[in-house]
Order: sequence, then structure tokens, then C-alpha cells
Amino acid sequence: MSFDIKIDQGVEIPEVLQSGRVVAELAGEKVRLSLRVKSADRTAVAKALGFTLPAKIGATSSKVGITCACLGPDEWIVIADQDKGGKLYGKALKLASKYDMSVTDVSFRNIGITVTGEGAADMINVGCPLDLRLAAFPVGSCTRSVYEAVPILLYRRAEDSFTVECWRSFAPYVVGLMAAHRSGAAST
Amino acid sequence: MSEFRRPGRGLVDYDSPVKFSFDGKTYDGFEGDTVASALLASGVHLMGRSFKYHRPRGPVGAGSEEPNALITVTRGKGRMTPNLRATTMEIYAGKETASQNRYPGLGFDAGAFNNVFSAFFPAGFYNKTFMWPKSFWDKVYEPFIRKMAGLGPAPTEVDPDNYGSVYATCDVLIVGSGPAGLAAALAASKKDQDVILVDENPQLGGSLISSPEVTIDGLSAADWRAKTLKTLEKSGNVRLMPRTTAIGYYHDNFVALAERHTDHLPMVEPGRIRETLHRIRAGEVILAQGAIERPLVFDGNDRPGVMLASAAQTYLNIYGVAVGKELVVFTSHDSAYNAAFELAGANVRIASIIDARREVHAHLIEEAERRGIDVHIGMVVSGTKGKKRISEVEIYESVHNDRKRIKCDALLMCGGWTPSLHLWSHSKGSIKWDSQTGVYLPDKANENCVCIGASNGDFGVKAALDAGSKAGGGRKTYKTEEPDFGVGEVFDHLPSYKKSSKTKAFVDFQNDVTDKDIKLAVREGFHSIEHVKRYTTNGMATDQGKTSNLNALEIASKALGKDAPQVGLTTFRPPYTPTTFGALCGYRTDDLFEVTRKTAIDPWAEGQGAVFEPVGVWRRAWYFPQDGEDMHAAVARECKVTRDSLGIFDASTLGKIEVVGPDASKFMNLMYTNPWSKLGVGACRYGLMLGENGYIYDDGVVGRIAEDRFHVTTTTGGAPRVYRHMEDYLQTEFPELDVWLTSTTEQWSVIALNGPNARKLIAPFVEGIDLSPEAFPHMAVREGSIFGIPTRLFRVSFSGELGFEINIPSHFGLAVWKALFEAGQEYNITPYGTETMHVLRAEKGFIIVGQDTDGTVTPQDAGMNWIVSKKKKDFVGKRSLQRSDLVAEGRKQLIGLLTDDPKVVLEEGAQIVADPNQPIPMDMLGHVTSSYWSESLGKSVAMALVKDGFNLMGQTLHIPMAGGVVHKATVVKPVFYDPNGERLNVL
Amino acid sequence: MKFSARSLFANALSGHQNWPEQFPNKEPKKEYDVVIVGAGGHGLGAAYYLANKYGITNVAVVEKGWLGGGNTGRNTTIIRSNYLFDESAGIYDHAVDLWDGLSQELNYNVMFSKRGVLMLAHNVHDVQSFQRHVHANRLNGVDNKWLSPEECQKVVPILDISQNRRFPVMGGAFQQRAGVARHDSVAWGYARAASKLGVDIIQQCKVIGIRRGADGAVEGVETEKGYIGAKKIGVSAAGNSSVVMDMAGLRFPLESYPLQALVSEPVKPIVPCVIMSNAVHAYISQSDKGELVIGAGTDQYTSYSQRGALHLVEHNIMSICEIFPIFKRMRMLRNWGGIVDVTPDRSPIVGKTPVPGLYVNCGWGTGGFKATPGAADMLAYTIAHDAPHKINAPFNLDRFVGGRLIDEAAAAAVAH
Amino acid sequence: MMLIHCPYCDEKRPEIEFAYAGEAHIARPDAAEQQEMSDAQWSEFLFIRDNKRGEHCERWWHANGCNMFFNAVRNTVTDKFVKTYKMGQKRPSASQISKWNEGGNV
Repeated sequence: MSFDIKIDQGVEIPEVLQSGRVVAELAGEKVRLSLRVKSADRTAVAKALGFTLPAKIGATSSKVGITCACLGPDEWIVIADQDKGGKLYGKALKLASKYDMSVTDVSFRNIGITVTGEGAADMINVGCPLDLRLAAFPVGSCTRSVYEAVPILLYRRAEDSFTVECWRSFAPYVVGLMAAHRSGAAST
Repeated sequence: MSEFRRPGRGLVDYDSPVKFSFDGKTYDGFEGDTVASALLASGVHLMGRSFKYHRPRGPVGAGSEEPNALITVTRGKGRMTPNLRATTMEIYAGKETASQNRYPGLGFDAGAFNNVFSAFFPAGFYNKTFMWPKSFWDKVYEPFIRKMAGLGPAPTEVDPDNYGSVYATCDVLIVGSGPAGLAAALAASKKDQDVILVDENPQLGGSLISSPEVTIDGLSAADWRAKTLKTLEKSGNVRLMPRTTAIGYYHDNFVALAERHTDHLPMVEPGRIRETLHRIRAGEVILAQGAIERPLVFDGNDRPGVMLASAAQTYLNIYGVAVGKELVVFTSHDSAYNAAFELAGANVRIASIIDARREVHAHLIEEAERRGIDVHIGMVVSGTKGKKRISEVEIYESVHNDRKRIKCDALLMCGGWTPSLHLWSHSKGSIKWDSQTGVYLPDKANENCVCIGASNGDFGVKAALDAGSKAGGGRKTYKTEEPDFGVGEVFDHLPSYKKSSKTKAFVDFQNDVTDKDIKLAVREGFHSIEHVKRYTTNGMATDQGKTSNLNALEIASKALGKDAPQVGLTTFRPPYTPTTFGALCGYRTDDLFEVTRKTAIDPWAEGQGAVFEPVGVWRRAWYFPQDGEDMHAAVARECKVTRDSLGIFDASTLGKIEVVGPDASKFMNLMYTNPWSKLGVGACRYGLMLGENGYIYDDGVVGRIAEDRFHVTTTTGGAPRVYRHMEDYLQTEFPELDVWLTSTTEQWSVIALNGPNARKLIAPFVEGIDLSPEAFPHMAVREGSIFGIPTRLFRVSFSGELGFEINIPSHFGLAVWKALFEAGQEYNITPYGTETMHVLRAEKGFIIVGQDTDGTVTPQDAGMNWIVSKKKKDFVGKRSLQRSDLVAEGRKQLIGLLTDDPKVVLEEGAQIVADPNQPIPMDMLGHVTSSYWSESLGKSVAMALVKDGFNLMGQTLHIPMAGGVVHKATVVKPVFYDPNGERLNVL
Repeated sequence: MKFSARSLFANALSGHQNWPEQFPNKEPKKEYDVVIVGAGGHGLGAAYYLANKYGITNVAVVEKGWLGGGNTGRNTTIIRSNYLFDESAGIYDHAVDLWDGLSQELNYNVMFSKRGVLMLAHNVHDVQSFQRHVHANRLNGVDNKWLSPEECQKVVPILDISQNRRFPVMGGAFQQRAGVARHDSVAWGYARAASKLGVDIIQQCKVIGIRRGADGAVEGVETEKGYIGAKKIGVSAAGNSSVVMDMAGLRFPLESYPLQALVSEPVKPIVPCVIMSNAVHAYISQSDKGELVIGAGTDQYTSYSQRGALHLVEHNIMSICEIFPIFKRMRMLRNWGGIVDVTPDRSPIVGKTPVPGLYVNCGWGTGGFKATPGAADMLAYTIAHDAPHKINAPFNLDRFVGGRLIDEAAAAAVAH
Repeated sequence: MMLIHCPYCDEKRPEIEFAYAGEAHIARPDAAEQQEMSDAQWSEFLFIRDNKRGEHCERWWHANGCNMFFNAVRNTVTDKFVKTYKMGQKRPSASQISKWNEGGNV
């Protein structure tokens, strides 16, 4: 017997969000690691991993294909493209025996949705109460927050481009809310 | 054109005539009219009936403060809106409107007989009667009272419209676009602030629109307004929001706005948003809500045609409508003179100005006389006549007892001005009484907020503009030419020669509260304004007292002989004006109301025709009926196939938490009742978690993946609170532990395979794991791959059969499930849902936390003492378990029940007694927690929490049902199937 | 003057000029046998029962604001007694028995309307839990019936019972003797009846201290209007109970939370009974004026501000529109907040305290209004006898020590 | 919806990101202490709360933010936060609180 084992993110971007001023797209498969590192070991771990673990909550570091965001005093999330991140988990696991840290693979827990275009911030503000004016939430900011009923991870890639990450089963709600706003906004 | 129109005046578009209907009759108006302005232009003042006495009423105001002219607007199926104000409803072609609270019609209303007997319905009358005979209350009085309820009709169809909801942040939020608001916006805009300027009206500009005599910096008010709006539009940092009401002011400058998009449009495309809720966080809030004119309280002040002087100005200047041909003005404030002069200038005859004051500025009288208007100083209106519209007023002077009648077709009144402090009051800003003007004014702010212009008691255009500039961070002083706003006098009582029993002077028009009602309330001991309000219902109508609260306060304080502040002021409560439920829902209706979480495998179950049940925020497959099976048949089949061969179950919703770090096992020891230190890598253990109060909190199987890594599972509904519980203890109580928690619920899809063929099914597809019973015993976990996908494979069982739980990355969950199902055809594999899962576990006596236990059950009660470590010094809940009542005799304990008649399946929740013949109230021993038909055993099985249950083994208990049937059942140990667990070891 | 149709008629002829004060506001005397702190329905009721039932008429009720101005005047007026545990059923059903006939007893129409309370079940867990209630209530003599979805719809014709909804109606528990009453009238009625029996009602008189003697027993209360001696003190201060108990040196297992409610504009009758939904998290009834009266749960943090958050209101309205989508075009007229005092098991504390002569009635959380006559009677009984009645005996303070909690909410625990 | 200053993120964030976590500075007795405590003492730890009208020390969890529990002093009459501070810091004294109050902000 042979089986076709296909990957499936379980959510589709509604048509109304596929074109126009603000466009939403699925971010595709990523490697996602939750890193917890005690502050004393932060620089050493970063060096071993080959990218920066920013010290400030909400800050990110970016390298080609790898983004690392500081989410809490000892917490980082690494989001990497498949080709860059494939070996990261194993590498980090090995470090864990040496340093005061933990690493957990959460690659498949989240769905990433990019929202790009003029007014992208308004689309985020449909469900997220944060002040997203550029001065308050500059490019490169990343934080957990909420999108109405669901928790999200919000990352500003550019002035008019965000990535919203949420747990897999929340994704239809998130894109549903975006689509409802777009359908309505198109008419008002 | 109607004789009431004044072409050339107003903002209506005279080139765009609009026909609409009111009570089935067609009327003409123009684009830009409201229902009220267009009806007034057609000579119609009668627009509604009051709540209690059904008295005929016309509009008192011209805006959202209107208490009388309430109408129902209909626009197709599901789009019926009751209780709208005719004064704010913009017309469009074909708009259908109707009056309310009348039967059979507005002109003749049978309910008006209440008016005839109004003497018997004073404030609070219902407290005093309808009590005898007692039986009449339920059957006669109450149904009658309930039938009289309500103003407009209740909706009966689903609203097809959509609504929106968004957040926004700004530096400055300005509420009100009159001179103060506009000047504030200009100044803030120049300072590079992000500004939002809102106004509830369709046109921005507030009083500037109806101030034709005013000039600002050399421009007419209209030109200055136009220029300013253009500047603001172009500024790039000011967002202008007309038709938007600031409805409520909440903590830390959080203000809710309701924006109306479509109610004024003739055509609305499907899907268009009707209203949007904007939730604004503002750095600073500038409140420039203006002031509302106060009615005067005199006999007959509610007749159609009696209205506020400023309303008549608004009708003239915004809508080009004269509210009558021959007007009388009754005032106690200078401002009404300006209104009279403006109307006179628009070719409306002003028969007289009646001024209740004894002293009035000479120049006002001169100005009036210059226009040929009689002024009666020191006189009051003592009565009015006219059926559906006023036709005559009687005026009266108390010293000489002069009386005189004057014909008119409208009476304008002005009792002064009430600053609008609604939002200020929502924000918990304090207020102070200004005895000179008889009003409350803003005092100390509680938020970063200022209240300016008329709402701060600063009347006049210049005062408003300058205050606006300052509030917006500017320093501009404006030059204006404007008539002096003037001063007024507040009367707590207008003289009358009539016996009070013969008069009806209304304070709250909509709720039919008269000055007599307020005095009666005071007489009966209601001495606080809150009491007066509640006893009389003054200020509780749909206008929330905008025109009535201060008059009521004056009358009550006079009756009490106290100063107004000692009597108090009723609190303003949100919303500022009634707000559509739909807007408060915004987008969050139907699928967006609450999340429905679905697993990766859910689409497959749906495709198979599964019946689902909601479990917390998840939806789970309940059972998989085939060929018209009902639930009972489907579950019996699913159970049988699983026990005989193989069942497949989606367990993905189980919560999962990865507990990682050098102190992981120490932490587990503290969070669970049982010990974890010695659990080997690759082994699993069932864990029981308590709350600090000692009651069972959650449970689940935990696998040790590495020395420093546990894969913890929780109940489906418990996942979020277990995670919180763990984080809370870790961060607050045990911060010294080096351990970290990560929720991994959705990282994994979990496919449970149960049945004697489970191992056979997976064996060909699993790599990297020795599946032999010796190498992979029950309660073990291994990492490897299945179909080439990495897996954490658990050998566990919640059914008593040989079982595996295959954890695979969730994006592969569906594909792996399908592959297993296809391969499983060889074994007649059946998918099963939560119901079969429950039956299988109940046959084994496994508990479901939350069903067989609730928040009052200890491990001992559940018969699970075996899992409570006696050696550990501490774990959460340990100390509580020793409390006297938790170790006392007679606690409810979890036991099994077998019904005497094996076909009887007890009702879950049914109560258990020892003696079914005892009288009610019965001494109940406990209740049935789980009860199922067991196809495998050919009889029903049940679990129950029963007082002293462990000591009742073998005894017969009774379960009395409604209707007299009593079931009998025997107490047994709650393990019904394969008590020795042999089936786990099938090869 | 007795209230009746006849007296109403007679007074109408004299222009309603001759109605006496319903509850004269008194200045405090030097000393009373009993001082009740808090003139809500519970406190006024306790004073009334002390005077009427237990023969103690030298009673004062002191109130920091105006009578009936706290939770009595701020709640959604739901009355029911279909509680699970014997103890709860006992005290709430005692209240319902007193509600029935209260208008006649007080000669004040409190408009208790037995229109019924329907609690909707939306999932299997609800069904199990409500069935458990229905069975227990039946054997306790409390009327509460299980209704199928179709039967629910018969009671509430506007209910959508299609099973493919996010929150399908899988049935409901219906108590017919339950319903609503006119909240203000309850306070006024008790105040008037108590006044007639000689009870002094003293408003605008904040208690600022409790004086205790050398033996530890209470001697009186310090108030803004001076010291008032009292042989016994009954505290019925709802959200402010902790503050008052603190004056006697007692710390209590209480936390005070904001609770909001709202009404719509009035419309013609459409909601025939009280409808509650735990799963969707809202409840609704329609007042005799036609307003939809709507409420839900508390804010998350403790507060005495009587100011709630918008997102709770949003959610409350969303929930109502989820159950009744026809209400989306209705409009919210007024939204307000109160302060509710909540115990760890969300059941009240009614009885004696460790301080001799000090009695308490608190911790009613969101359920206080429905209990008004029952709680008032039990507080009065306990004060009069210096011992609890068997109905309120289980609601003692000691239960938190040994752990014999009366936890209705835990018993209905959501889980799996 | 209040704005709450998170001492870890060092910024004010909307209330709906946070979960209230009850009165602060109620330390859980250790194993030895637990065994020495009477039921009455233990119930005090479990259930008795200040429920203060005024400045109240309490815990919040920035659940949808940095995931940290922290302490706060908030006036329960005005709902205004006086100060937020990290877990592990001592309960501020009354004089410290009034000093903060004078300082006027978080």
C-alpha cells in the first residue's frame, strides 16, 4: 500500500482577501521554535545558534530566512524558512544540555498569515487593540496580543506589512474576521 | 412648495425632492430633511403618543434629545427599527415610517382613555393597587400590565444587516463639531496630532450651521465652517466622522463611537455595513458636546406645536422649515429672543414673546418692538389649547391676575440651557453646581480630558472658539460678531391661577411625568433625586432625561426646601443615545461570535456524516451514524467493532503542555498528586492534579520524553486553565525551579487506535520503534516515524483495549488519519466519536473529570487514593486534603451501579435514595454521574457519587424518577469490563 | 394609610395631596436594640422581620446613601430557587415562598411575576448538569422541569431550536414559580412596612466604626451622624461588607467585583419569561415597561468603582444576539454597574460572626436579589435568637475552615 | 478597557491582554509550615482576602503578552493603577504607596 501524505494547514484565504488594497496570504510552512534561555546564557546561546537573541521584549533580529523575536524576559520564538531552519531544532536541543535553557518545537502549532498593503494596520486593528502607529509599533516589532477572541503573535515586517500568527484552529476565525471587515469596508 | 418652507435657507437640497411615507400617507421633502423636518414642512406636528397616557405629541426638539417624536422605520424583511427619533432620521425616497404606541391610529388612539383617568395613575400607583384578590395578580392584573408594555413594536425577524467593529488610537479625540470642537481640531491638527473629530449629526458644524448672524474672523459662520472643514479634510491628520455618536467613555480614555453608514441612504447594497463600533484609545479627549435647551414646565406644555426655541431655529436654518405661521415664544432666557428675531427675519409672524422674568434687558425689548413683536414681561403661559396641534395660549400675570389669550400655531419655549455632561460624567469627572445659572458644570477631570464650550458653561461662539483653540494646544483668539448669548433665570415653579388638580405640566414628556408626580414623590418620602427618578420614572425614557433631569431636580429641591446639590443628580450612564445591539456585536456574530475550534481531522469526520457536539470551544465528532442509524445504534456498533477489532478516534483536542528543564520532575511532583522522579524516560504515567483546595482539578497521561522533558496531556476543556495554573505556581510560588512550559496542544494531531488489531494496523508503517510488547509495553512512549512522518507514539488505552495514541505534527494529521483508515479496512476499522469513547471508558470505570467528578470531589471520594503520594512532602492540594470535612465520614464516593433491570439505562443526573417512599424533601444520597448502555456487556452500566458509597457495596439503592417510576440498582465496584486488564496484553 | 384601589381612588379626588410619607427619614436615637447596617432590600427586610415576626421593634437601619440604592436598585430582578444542593434550595426556596404573598403582606405591590425562568442547555455537559438539578429539585420539592427543545420553544416562541447552530438548544430546565419582581418596590415596601412598625430608617448616615466593649461584644456604631449604641448589629452591606467587617476587626472570605447590566429601549411584549444561558453566558427578560433586561458575569478584577468595561457589554450583547438574532436591531438604552461580594464557594454567609452581638448577611454575589425575603428573615431570626435557623445554619463562616463548602458553581463544573 | 503597565514589557497595554490573578503577597506556606498550620490557619491562607476599598495589592498575568505574572497596586475605588512591579518584589508600605500617589503615575 502506498499513501499520499500531504501537508495541510487547514485554512484558506478567502477570495475577498486575495486582491485589493490589503492582501492576506498564508505564510507557508515554517520552522518555529520556542526558546527559553536564562539571561546569563543568552549571548552564548545566540552565538552558538548563529543569530541574535534580542534582549528587549518586543524586539526582533532578522537574518536571511530566520527571524527571532523576544516575547518575554526569557522567551524567544524563532521562525525560520524550511531550508534555513531544518536543523535548528537538533542544534538547539544539543545546546540545552550545556546551557540553562529549553527548546520546544512548535512548528505546526501556528499558522502564519501575512497582511500587506496600504492600511494593513487598520486590518490588524479590526481585532487587535494595540496602538499600531509607526512610532508606537515600529517595523520589526513583534508581540503576543489578541485578535478579538483569539491570541495572536503580531510581527511588523514593514510599514504596511504584518504577519499574524495564531494557533492552527484559530486561523479560520482570524481570516474570517479579516474577510468580514474587507467585505464591509469595501462597501462603506 | 409648502407654505412652511423657506427656500434659500437650510442645507437641504431643493433640487432633490424626496417622497416618503408616514403612517401610510405620502409626504414630500428634500434630500437633507429629517422625517420631522419634512413633516413639519407639511404642517404636521402630531407624530407620536406618550407612553402612559397616550397623549398626542409633536417634536419638542430637533435632535437626539427628542423625547416625543418616536417612529418606527421599516425597510424590507427583518429591517424594522422601532423607537427612532423622527428628528434625526434622514429621509430618502420611499422611506416607510410609522407612529407608535397607538391603536388603532395616531389621530384616534383607544389607549388615550388612560389620559382621561390619569388622576388614578399618579407616580407609583402600581405599588398601591392590583393586590386583591391575590389570585387576580397572576391571572388578571399582571397579564394586563404586561400587555400595555412597550413603545414600538418588537422585532420578529432576523436582521439581515451586517455590522462592523474596529479599534483605533489617536492623540486627540474631539466629541462635537460646533465652534469649540472645530477650533480644537484646527489647533491640534497644526500641532501634528492625530485627531478624530466626531459628531452625531450628518453635518459637521453644530451650532455654527444655525447661526446666520454670526461672523468669525470676518467670515460668515457658514463660510468659516466650510473653510475650516476643508482645511481639516486636507490636513492629513484629522479624521472627520459625521453621523457618529460617542456613546460611552470608559477607563483610561477609551471611548466607544457608533458610526451609522446606511440608514440615510435610499439604496443599500447587500452586505454593506449598517453601523460600525469604533473603540478609540485617545491620548486626550476634548468634550465639546454643547448644551441642550430646557423646556418650561407649565400646564399644556406637551401639546403638539410646543417646542424648544432652538429647535425652531434648527428647523429653519438647517432644513429651511418654519415650524408655524404664527408663533408665540415663552422664555426665561435671553437666547429665545434671538430665535424669535431669526424666525421673524424668515417671514414668520411672532405673535408675542412671553417672558417669565420681571426684568429683561431693554435692548431686547427694543429689538422686539422694532420687529413689531409684543413682549409680555413677567408673564407666563398658563395653558394651551388645540387638539392635534396648539391653536391658542393663555398667558397670565400673577400679581394683577391678568389673563389673556393669544392665537398661534406653535409655541416656542426656552427655560435656559443645560450643558451636556454625559461623557464627562461617564469618565467619572466630578461636577459642581452653579447656582447662578442653575446648572451643573464640569469640575475635576478624572481622565486626561477637558470639557469646553457650552458644555463647560461657556456660551457664545467666541468663547467656544477660544476654548477650542486652547484645548487643541493653540493660542489663537478669535474675532467674532455675534448676538449676545445673554442670560436667563431658572424657575423652579411658574405661577398659575389654576388648581393643581386641573393642570398637567410635563417634565418628562415621554414617560408622562408631571410636576405633580415629582411633588407627590417628595411628599411620600422620596427625597433623593435617585428616589424621585425611580418612583416617577422621570429621566428613564429613551431620551434618558436630556430635557427633563434638571427641571425635575429644580422641582424636587424646591419641594424639599433644599439646594439642588443636596438632592443630587442622577448619574449619566452610557450610552449617550440608544445604541444598536448589532453595532455592539460588530463583526462578532454567527461564526465570528465565538471561535469554534476544529481539529485537522474534522473535515474528514464531516465528510463521513459525523454528528458533532460542542465541547468547550471545540467541536468534536460525537458519533458516526451509518445508513440511518440513530445515536444508540451507531454507538453500539462503534463499541462492538472497537472491542472486537479496531476503532479509530480523534483525540487531538486533548490539551498538551511540554514541561522542560532540569527541574521538570521536581515541578511535576508539586503539580500532581503522584510522584514523577522515578518515571523512566520512555515511560508514561497517569497524573491527577488538584486545586489548592484539594479537589480534583484535572487529569491526563504524561510521558517522559527525556530526563528533562515531559509531554503532559490535559482534558480538552481544561487545557487553558491547567496551563495557567502551572504558570501561576511556577512564576509565583516556585520561581527557583529551572523549568519552562510550552503549550503544544495544536502542535500535534492525536489519533487514538483501540482494539485487538491496533498493533497489527500500525506495524507496517512505523519506523524506528520496536512495537513488540516487550520492547514497547503498556504505558510507554517512543519517538519514531509513521508513514515517514515523525511521531511520538504512546501506548496507552482509555478503552481497556490494546491502544496507541499517535501524535504527529498537526499539518500531517489528516493525511495520516486517512492512510490509517484506508489501511484499517482490512480490520473492519470503525471511526468512533466522543460518545463511544465515553462508553468504553465507563465500562472500565475510568473517570471523566467534570462528569464523574465535579469541583467538590477529592481523590479519596473518587476512589483514587492510590494515586495520592503519601511520601511527597508537598504538592498542590496536599494540605487541604487533611481538612476536617474532607476526611469526615459520610462523603460522597464514586461507585458503580448495576440496575436490577439490565435494560434500564439510568438518567445521568438522576438522584439516588435509600428509601423511595419517604416524604419530600427526600434525603438524597447522591447522583448518577455516568450511565450508558453497554453493548459489549449486554446491560447498562452506571457510575454514581453516593454518600458513604464504599461501605454500601452490594446494597440496593433506589432512583425515583418523575412520574412515580422508581429504578432499583445495586452498588458495585466501578469496573464492569475486563476487571483484570487482560485485554491490554493481546498480541 | 392602607394602599388599595379604594385609597388610590379616594386620594385621586383630593389631588393626591394627602398621601403620607412612606418611610420617614429619621435622625438616630441614642441607642437601639438592633442596628442594621445597609438599607437595601436585605437590610430593610431584616428590620421588618425583626419587628413583625420576632418582636424586636427598637431597630434602626443605617444607610450611607439612600435606601435601595445599592444592588437592590441595580440588579436584573431574577427570582428562582432551582439550586442543586439541599442547603441552597432551602434558603432560596424559603425566599420564593415569601416572595409569593409579599405584596399582600407588605401592602405594597412588589410586582412579583411568576413568569418562569428557563435555563437553556447547549451541550451534553449542560444537559447532564441541568438534569441533575431537575432531579434534585423534584426530590426537594422545588418545582423545576426538564423541557425538550420543542417544549422550550413552546414557552419561548422566538427561540431557534435548529440543532446545527453553534450553541444548539438541547433542552432546558424550567421553573414556573420563578420570575421577576420590581426591584425598587421591594426596598420601598419593606421600608414602609418597617417604618410603620417603629423601625427608624436613617439615610445619608455612613458607618465609620464599630465599637466593641471590654468583653469583645459590640456596643454600637460610629456614624457620620454620631455614635449610635446597639446591643446587636446586623451587617447587610453587600459589596461593602468587607469594609464594614474590617471595622469590627474581622477579615472575611470575600471579594467585591463589578457586575454590569443593561436594558434596551422598550418594545411590545416579546420575551415571555426569564431566559438564562450559561454556555453562551447571558440572561434576558422583559420588564413590564417593555425594556429587555440583560446581564451576564462580573468583570475580572475586584473593584468598588461601579464602573464596568465596554468589552463585557459588547460580549453580553453578542451573546444575547447569538441566542436571539432577531434582537440585532434593538438598541441599548442604559448600562450600569454594581458591586457584588463573592465568597470562595459563591454561596452566602448568613449568621453569627466571631464577635458577640455582630451578625452578618453577605457574600450573595450575583444572586442576592432573589434571596431578599429569605435572607432578610434568616438574618432577623439569627439576630433575635442569637443562633441561626436551620435554613441558614449551613451558611456559616466555619465551613471555610473545615471545607464543607456549598459550591453550586463547582458542582456544575465545566470540564472534559 | 483599562490600560495596564506591564513591568516586564515596560509599556501600557490593553486590559484584554491580561488576566487578573487575585490579591498579591499571599505567600504559599512551605511543606513544613503547612503541616504545622491548623485548619483555621490554612483556610485563612486559602480564602481570607483584604478586599480593600482603596489601594489594593494584586496580581495580574500578561497572558497575551510577555506571559509574566506581576504585582500591582491599584485603587479599587477609582480603578487607577498606582504602580506595577515585578514578581518577587516586596509588598510596598503604605508610605511608599502614598509617595507613588504623589508622583502621580505608574
